[in-house]
Amino acid sequence: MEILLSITSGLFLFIGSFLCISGGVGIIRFPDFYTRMHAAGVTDTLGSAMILTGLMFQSGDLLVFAKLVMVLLLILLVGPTTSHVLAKAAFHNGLLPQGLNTLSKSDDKEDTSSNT
Amino acid sequence: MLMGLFNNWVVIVLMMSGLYIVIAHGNLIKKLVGLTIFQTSVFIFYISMAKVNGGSAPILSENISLYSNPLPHVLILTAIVVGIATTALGLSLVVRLKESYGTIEEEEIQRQDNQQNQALNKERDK
Amino acid sequence: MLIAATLAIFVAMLLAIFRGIAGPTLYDRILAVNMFGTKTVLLISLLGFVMGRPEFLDIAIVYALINFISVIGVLRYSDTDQFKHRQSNDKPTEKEL
Amino acid sequence: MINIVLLSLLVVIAIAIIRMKDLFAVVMLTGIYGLLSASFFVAMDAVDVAFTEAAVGAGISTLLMLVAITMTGRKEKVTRHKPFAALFIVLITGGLLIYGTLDMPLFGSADAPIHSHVAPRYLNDSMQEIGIPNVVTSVLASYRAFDTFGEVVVIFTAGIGVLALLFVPRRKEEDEKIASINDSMHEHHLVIRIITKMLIPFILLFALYVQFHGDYGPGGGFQAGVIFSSAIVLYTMLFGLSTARKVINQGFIQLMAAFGVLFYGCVGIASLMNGGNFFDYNVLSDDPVAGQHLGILLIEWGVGVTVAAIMIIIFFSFAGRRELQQHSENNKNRESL
Amino acid sequence: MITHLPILQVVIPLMAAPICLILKRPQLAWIFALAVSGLAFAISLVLLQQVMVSGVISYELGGWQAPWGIEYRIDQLNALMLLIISTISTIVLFAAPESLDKEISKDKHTYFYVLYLLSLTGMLGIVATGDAFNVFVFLEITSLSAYALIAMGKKKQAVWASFQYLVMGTIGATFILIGIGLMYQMTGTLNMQDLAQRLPEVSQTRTVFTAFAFVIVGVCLKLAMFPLHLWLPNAYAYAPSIVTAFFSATSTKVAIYLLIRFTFSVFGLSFSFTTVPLQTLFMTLGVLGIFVASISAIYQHNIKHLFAYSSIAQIGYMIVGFSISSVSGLTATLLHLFNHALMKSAIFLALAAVAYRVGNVQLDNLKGLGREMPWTMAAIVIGGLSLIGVPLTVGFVSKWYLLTALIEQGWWPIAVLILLGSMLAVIYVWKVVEIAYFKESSGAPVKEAPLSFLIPIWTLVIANVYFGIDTRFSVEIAQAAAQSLFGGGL
Repeated sequence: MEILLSITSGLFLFIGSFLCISGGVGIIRFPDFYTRMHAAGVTDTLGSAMILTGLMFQSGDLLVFAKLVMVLLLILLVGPTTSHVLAKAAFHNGLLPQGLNTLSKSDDKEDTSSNT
Repeated sequence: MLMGLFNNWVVIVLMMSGLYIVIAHGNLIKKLVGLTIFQTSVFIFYISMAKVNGGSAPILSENISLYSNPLPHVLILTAIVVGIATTALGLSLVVRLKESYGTIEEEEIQRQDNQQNQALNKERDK
Repeated sequence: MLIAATLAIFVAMLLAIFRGIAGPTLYDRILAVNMFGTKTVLLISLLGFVMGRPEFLDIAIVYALINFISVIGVLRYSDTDQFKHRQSNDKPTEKEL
Repeated sequence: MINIVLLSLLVVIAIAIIRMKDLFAVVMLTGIYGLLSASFFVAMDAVDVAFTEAAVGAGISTLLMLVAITMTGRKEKVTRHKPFAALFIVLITGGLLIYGTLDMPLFGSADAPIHSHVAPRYLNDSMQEIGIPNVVTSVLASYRAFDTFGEVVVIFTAGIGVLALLFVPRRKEEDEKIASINDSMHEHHLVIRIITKMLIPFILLFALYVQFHGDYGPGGGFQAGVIFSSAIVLYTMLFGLSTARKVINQGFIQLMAAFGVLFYGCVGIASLMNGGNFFDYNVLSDDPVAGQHLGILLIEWGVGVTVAAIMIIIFFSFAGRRELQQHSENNKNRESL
Repeated sequence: MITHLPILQVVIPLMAAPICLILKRPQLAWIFALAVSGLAFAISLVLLQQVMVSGVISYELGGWQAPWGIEYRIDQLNALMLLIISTISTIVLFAAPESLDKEISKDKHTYFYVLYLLSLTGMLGIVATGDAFNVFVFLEITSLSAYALIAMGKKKQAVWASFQYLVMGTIGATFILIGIGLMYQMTGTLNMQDLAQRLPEVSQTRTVFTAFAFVIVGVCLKLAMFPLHLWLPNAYAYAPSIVTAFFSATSTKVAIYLLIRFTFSVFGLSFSFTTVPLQTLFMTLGVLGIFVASISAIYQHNIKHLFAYSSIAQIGYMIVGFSISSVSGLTATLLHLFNHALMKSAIFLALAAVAYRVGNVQLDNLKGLGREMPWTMAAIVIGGLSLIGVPLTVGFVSKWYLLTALIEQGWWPIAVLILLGSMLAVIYVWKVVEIAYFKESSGAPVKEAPLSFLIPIWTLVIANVYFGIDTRFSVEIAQAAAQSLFGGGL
């Protein structure tokens, strides 16, 4: 039983770590904000969930387990929300995906001129 | 020996980069950031001296015998509060400065003050 | 395995810091900070287990909360006129000076 | 090992902060700096400190800096004066410090003077004398209760100072006018409003948990106060300052801040009345340990109330000043049109 | 209750601050603050009397024994400092409402009184405590309230001066924090007396040397000692007049107290003056400070600036006395501490009266004031004479003691330099006198200051003259304090 638990936990931790690193690579390598946001947002939530689940197998104590569940719930609630708000705010404030840059240039100019 | 002191040296580098920002940068917000870094590094210094190898957090528990020193923790709790208090007050000063001088660059503020003084002096000479 | 996961988190943190430093837009930085915050939550949880005292998960909860609040704060206060329609590497407009 | 990694990350960030000109990025990095140092504190077993640093360094102070830069502008001027003089001073100070480290006890060695003189008593006897497992709390709230009192007064001073500098009394009608132009970015952010509404009760509850659990785990009045105030701050950010002011008005919150300090002090006065020294909790009850429990519980409440009130005051002052600025700017724009 | 006086001394003004905030009405807050400050004054008198009779008083906070808990420890030096601070605070507060009416908007008066009480608390706390870290905490209470108080001045330069002070002050405080940390690391204790016992064992280590350097530099930043004085003139000149009067008499004095406490009591005489070449360094800086500051004072157009520079010069005298490191030298420093508090608060209060009537304190606007405000200007003149060190004023007494202490050690050249420095004081004081009495008034005539100014000003002036003639009280305490510092630590 012990072994089974630790193996499962290790597996979860491994997947979580992998996801975290791949998210990190994604946030560096991807070309523009929205793609990076995609990399970070997805892996963050799933990676955290995996690692926390992995830890749950090792918790042993009910209180610790409960706290881990709480952290997990928080991350599941907050992570996607922030990603959503971030993307929305970026889009509203005139940041466009890479392919649309040419279009945004002219838009930008008009906007700033009307602003000042 | 080297490893035992390495921690302290890194902390000193951190402190000094904070101090450098305070002295060398003219932007007032940046100065405050520098102060924050300086103070935080001092906290790190205190906390790292409290650590005992193999020790555990100073919350008593039955199956643990070696704890880290709790006293620096207490001191730093107080110091953190002092830090945030200073930052808040400093920021409100910066906001007021921006309102009255229209800038938060040290040099420009100084220049405006000097100009005003010169104007006063000229008046006096007349 | 715990150690390996901790190391993985460190690597991810480092990459997030790079993105935070490199920018280029405001939102990249916010993203980096957010990701960094999540990684810190994980790091704290892991450290608790590595050091054998997992009951300190309260700190991780605080981190998650604070992280959320500061990201909201950043978004709320980056939404002013002077930040709009401009990427962070542009030259400052006259208005700002 | 972990500490070395964390420290080198800190150095990277410190250097990046020196080089950066975009204040927004600098503030973001400062937030990361706070988070990282808090992780370092966890690795150094200082869980209470980590708790506080996370809430303060990464949360409140970053937020305040952000509000400030929205009022003061975002770019640092490129001119950097007297870098050599600064470098000179820094090198001398740093050199002196490094010179001073040479005779220091090595990192982590258990036979350093600080582990053998005053501290052992806290670790060995606090259980009998005070009876709570978190030694940091017992030192903070009983052995060195006066320092903590000073700490509360420091934060109180800062709050009053910020008020004295930024507070602008407003009339009702003016207030409504300003509120109407209150930027309504989050009008259309339905998702975040709902999530926040779900989270706020949880945060408040968690603050209470931290307040009471401080005796047994990391936490205590200060942390609880900060967390409590952060819930209010969150509410203010999403629903506007004037809405929040309706819930918590200025007079009330000032009263609470003053009340917390007085409450803390009154615990000391009570021990004077009962024949002990100031902050001697042993005399508060027939049983010394029960007296200590009571004393610590009460003063933690004093701390929590003051800290929460002052943090809210500080945030409100900044946000209020900002609204006022926007209001006058809008007026100016209207006139120029 | 009598045994609890040391803590009541600090806690009463502390608790009064939030009560002031609750009272809300400025008038009430003022009366309350005044009453509390008077109470603190009474307590400090009783404490001084107790200390002079029965020696050191120790008070254990929380009932915990000294190195584990925080200890309040009152000896002659502390008692003297407590008396100076609470006296000046009470007298200055008398004139506050009128002065504030002109300088600060009405709705901030309550905050002013709260902050004033807090800074009073901070100073009393620094002085009364016997715990090194507690010093840092109370230092920050004083500093934070000082930043806010200074920034309340009506000119925009006040905010800038306050910011500069904040940066310097925070660096100073953090240096002190580093120093305390290093000391703690070598000894494992924070209690000053315990430190004094345990430091000699490790005094040869480089760490203790560094700790000493950091504490001293940090204190000197707060002290505005000569090369680190740049924040002071503007802070004093642009702060509200009441604040200037209070701080000029107390805040640098508290820093001097810290300097004396750390060098003499904590690190010990032999370490401070034999291991470290503190004597030569401080002697040089002190004399240089006297000259540089006095000469800058001569060139000022704002009288508050002028007297602020004079304060830096006077700090120079105290530093010289301190660096002699003999009983008589220290007596001179302590005497000057006491006397300078009397004269500077009198002068700055008189300037507050001038600002109340004239609106500003530019030198040019003083023309003819000698006839229009005779009592106020007479106070400035007597204060000025005291600064120079004319016989029958307190300034003479402390300079006399300083010179005898120097000559005792055979340091003639320094004594001559100090006399020369006093000559410079003649020049800048004369500048004020000349304009006030020998120039025709240009603007509309102004009335004499109201009684609420004149009473506190003249109380101080009379004290100036009284202690210049009857030196028994001040000299006795100063000597007792100096001797206790030399007679084996705390």
